[in-house]
Amino acid sequence: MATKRLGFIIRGLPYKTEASRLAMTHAIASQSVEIYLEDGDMVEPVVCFVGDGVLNCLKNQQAMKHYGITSLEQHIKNSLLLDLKVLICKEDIERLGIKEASLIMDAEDIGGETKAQIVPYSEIQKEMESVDHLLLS
Amino acid sequence: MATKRLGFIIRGLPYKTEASRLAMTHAIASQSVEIYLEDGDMVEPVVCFVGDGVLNCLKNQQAMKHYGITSLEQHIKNSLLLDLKVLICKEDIERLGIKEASLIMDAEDIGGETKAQIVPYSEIQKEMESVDHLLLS
Amino acid sequence: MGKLTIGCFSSLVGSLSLDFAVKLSEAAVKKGHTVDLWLSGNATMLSKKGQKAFKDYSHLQKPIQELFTTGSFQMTACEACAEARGYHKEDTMEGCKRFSMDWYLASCFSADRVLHIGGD
Amino acid sequence: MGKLTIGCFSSLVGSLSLDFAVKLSEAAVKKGHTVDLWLSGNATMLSKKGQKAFKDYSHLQKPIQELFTTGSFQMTACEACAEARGYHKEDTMEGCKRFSMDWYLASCFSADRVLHIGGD
Amino acid sequence: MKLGVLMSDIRTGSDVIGRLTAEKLGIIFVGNGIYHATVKEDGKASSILGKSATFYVLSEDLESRGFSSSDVDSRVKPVTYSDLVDLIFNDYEKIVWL
Amino acid sequence: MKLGVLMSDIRTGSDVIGRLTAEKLGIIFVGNGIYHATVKEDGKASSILGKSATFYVLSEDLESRGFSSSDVDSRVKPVTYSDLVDLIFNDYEKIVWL
Repeated sequence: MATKRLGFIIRGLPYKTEASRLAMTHAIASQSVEIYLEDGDMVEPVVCFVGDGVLNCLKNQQAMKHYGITSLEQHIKNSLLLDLKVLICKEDIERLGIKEASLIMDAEDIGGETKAQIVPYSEIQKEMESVDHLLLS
Repeated sequence: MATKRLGFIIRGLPYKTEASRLAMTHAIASQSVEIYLEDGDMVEPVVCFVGDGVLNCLKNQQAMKHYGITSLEQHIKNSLLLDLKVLICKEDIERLGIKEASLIMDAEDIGGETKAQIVPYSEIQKEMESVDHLLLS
Repeated sequence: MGKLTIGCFSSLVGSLSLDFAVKLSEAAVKKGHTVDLWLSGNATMLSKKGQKAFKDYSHLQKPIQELFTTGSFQMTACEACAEARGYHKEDTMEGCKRFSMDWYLASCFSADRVLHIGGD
Repeated sequence: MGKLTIGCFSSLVGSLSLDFAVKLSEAAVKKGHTVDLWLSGNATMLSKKGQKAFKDYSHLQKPIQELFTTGSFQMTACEACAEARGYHKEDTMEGCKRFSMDWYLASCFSADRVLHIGGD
Repeated sequence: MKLGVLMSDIRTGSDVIGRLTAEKLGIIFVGNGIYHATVKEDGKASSILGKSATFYVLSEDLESRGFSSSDVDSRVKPVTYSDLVDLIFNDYEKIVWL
Repeated sequence: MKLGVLMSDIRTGSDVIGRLTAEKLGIIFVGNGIYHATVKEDGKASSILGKSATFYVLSEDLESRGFSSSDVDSRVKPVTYSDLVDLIFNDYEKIVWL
């Protein structure tokens, strides 16, 4: 019986590469990983947005309307609905002039109870140290 | 009877994307374009390396040995063999500390007579103004 | 009315450059222009038939099929770039042509405007 | 001896990230390690069978077939990412598996080292 | 020349734009270029907006990324794909993608 | 933590590297990252080389791009794919790709 913690560190912008999208979909896939593992074994993802990656967390992304693809907003909400830990770097949102009101902080509209957290980079560094594997993109 | 001049402006590095490779192979393809055109019509490419793109022009690229793919060096030589005009930005090679001796300046080893030219950016700007279409990558 | 030649070298899904090229083509054709779309490098992915629609991935097959019906739009994939990726003639989306790179230069020859999207 | 899981999300040809992943796999297997290579996003291009060898494009089919014979290497493509690009089961290179994304997480679970090449 | 530049990135390409000159220069922010029109890093607008040019931003790409016209720098005009076609055919002779 | 960073680009990623800290930090230049080890822009070596870390560069990627060991900054050690496997398994516990 073991839990392995995977740190998905997202530093890229939402729509130029698929990197942040795939990081989110892989993190969410942790919900069905048990079929491959022994009883009691688990994978626990934590998702951290750093650098330009914090721009994934802006509200009102209309990618579905314009391009017919799920927005990163929807993926972040889905991960909060699944109670994944989601951290957003404080220094980076300040550097880019983003207000907390513009950020996706919860998934209440779809019934989620877990909230995203805005934390100093030092907290994210601690997460990076504590996880078993780092998946940065 | 018309000649259309196409300016291939290469600003990207040789091996991260295919951009510079494809610019070169498309420029070289001008040699067989007549099959699609009326008698006497022509396409004349000019190839300019600017910014980090000048790093495509370094000698001794061993991409074939290590990765089994044609080097950009070979493509530049092939275009000189076909007498394409090849310009390399002087300010950029100076900025990156590249000496002329490190650059592919001719294709004598494969029988080419045309030489590449190191020119100030202002000359490249003039080329960009004189061509019919710009293909920057 | 003019002719626009777009060369796109970017990979399918994710970069959205191909989505941009297709949307620009739609808007240009709607205004009465003609469009040649050249797919080279990773953009030849767009020429593969049988792409399945999912909400997490761009799905451009439908708008392209509609563009073909206008008669003002043609799409051609670089044959070598396609073959290198394992896309053979029988793998190609209906209506999409395959030629060597000189086709693009010839299209540029007669174009009023050229947009070369060179990166990945 | 350990287990290395590599996740690669980069497109075939050009970026050389897949070439890097394959060469690193070869070197690791040669030293007695085992390697899982997970292909997601545009990297699923590597799972397409029938890629033709040209000198202007990476050709990784051969080294991968050799890696399969060692028994210390497995390669799996993300099924949805492949289908979105029009790669169906019958298009898949021999020896390459297809699973959903949770396969990668399970491989990470039992890996000693994970290398996630996330960009394009 | 009359040059239209489609600027698709925020972290690269500024070096190229910095040197470009044209009698008539238009810079159209598309894709990840839209952040030049919307984000003030360390309180400062993108240096590209200081260039002598006419600036546009593609509304669809703006909205896909969570911004609206009201977030756009006053020097930049939002345009649609349809407007972009007119810019390409009527206002500029050469077009490049950065 | 013991962290190995595979640095694959020259124009992006420096912001991430700048903030990373680790008890033991190794930076391995691969792909277009090799320019950090070989090019002096405006006469100055890459700022990354000023970081407190052990530096490596992948020989194959160096040579593919037209450089040799003699072009490499003295702080950086050329390694092969085989060496890289040992670094990954023996020297570092976590590996990231930038």
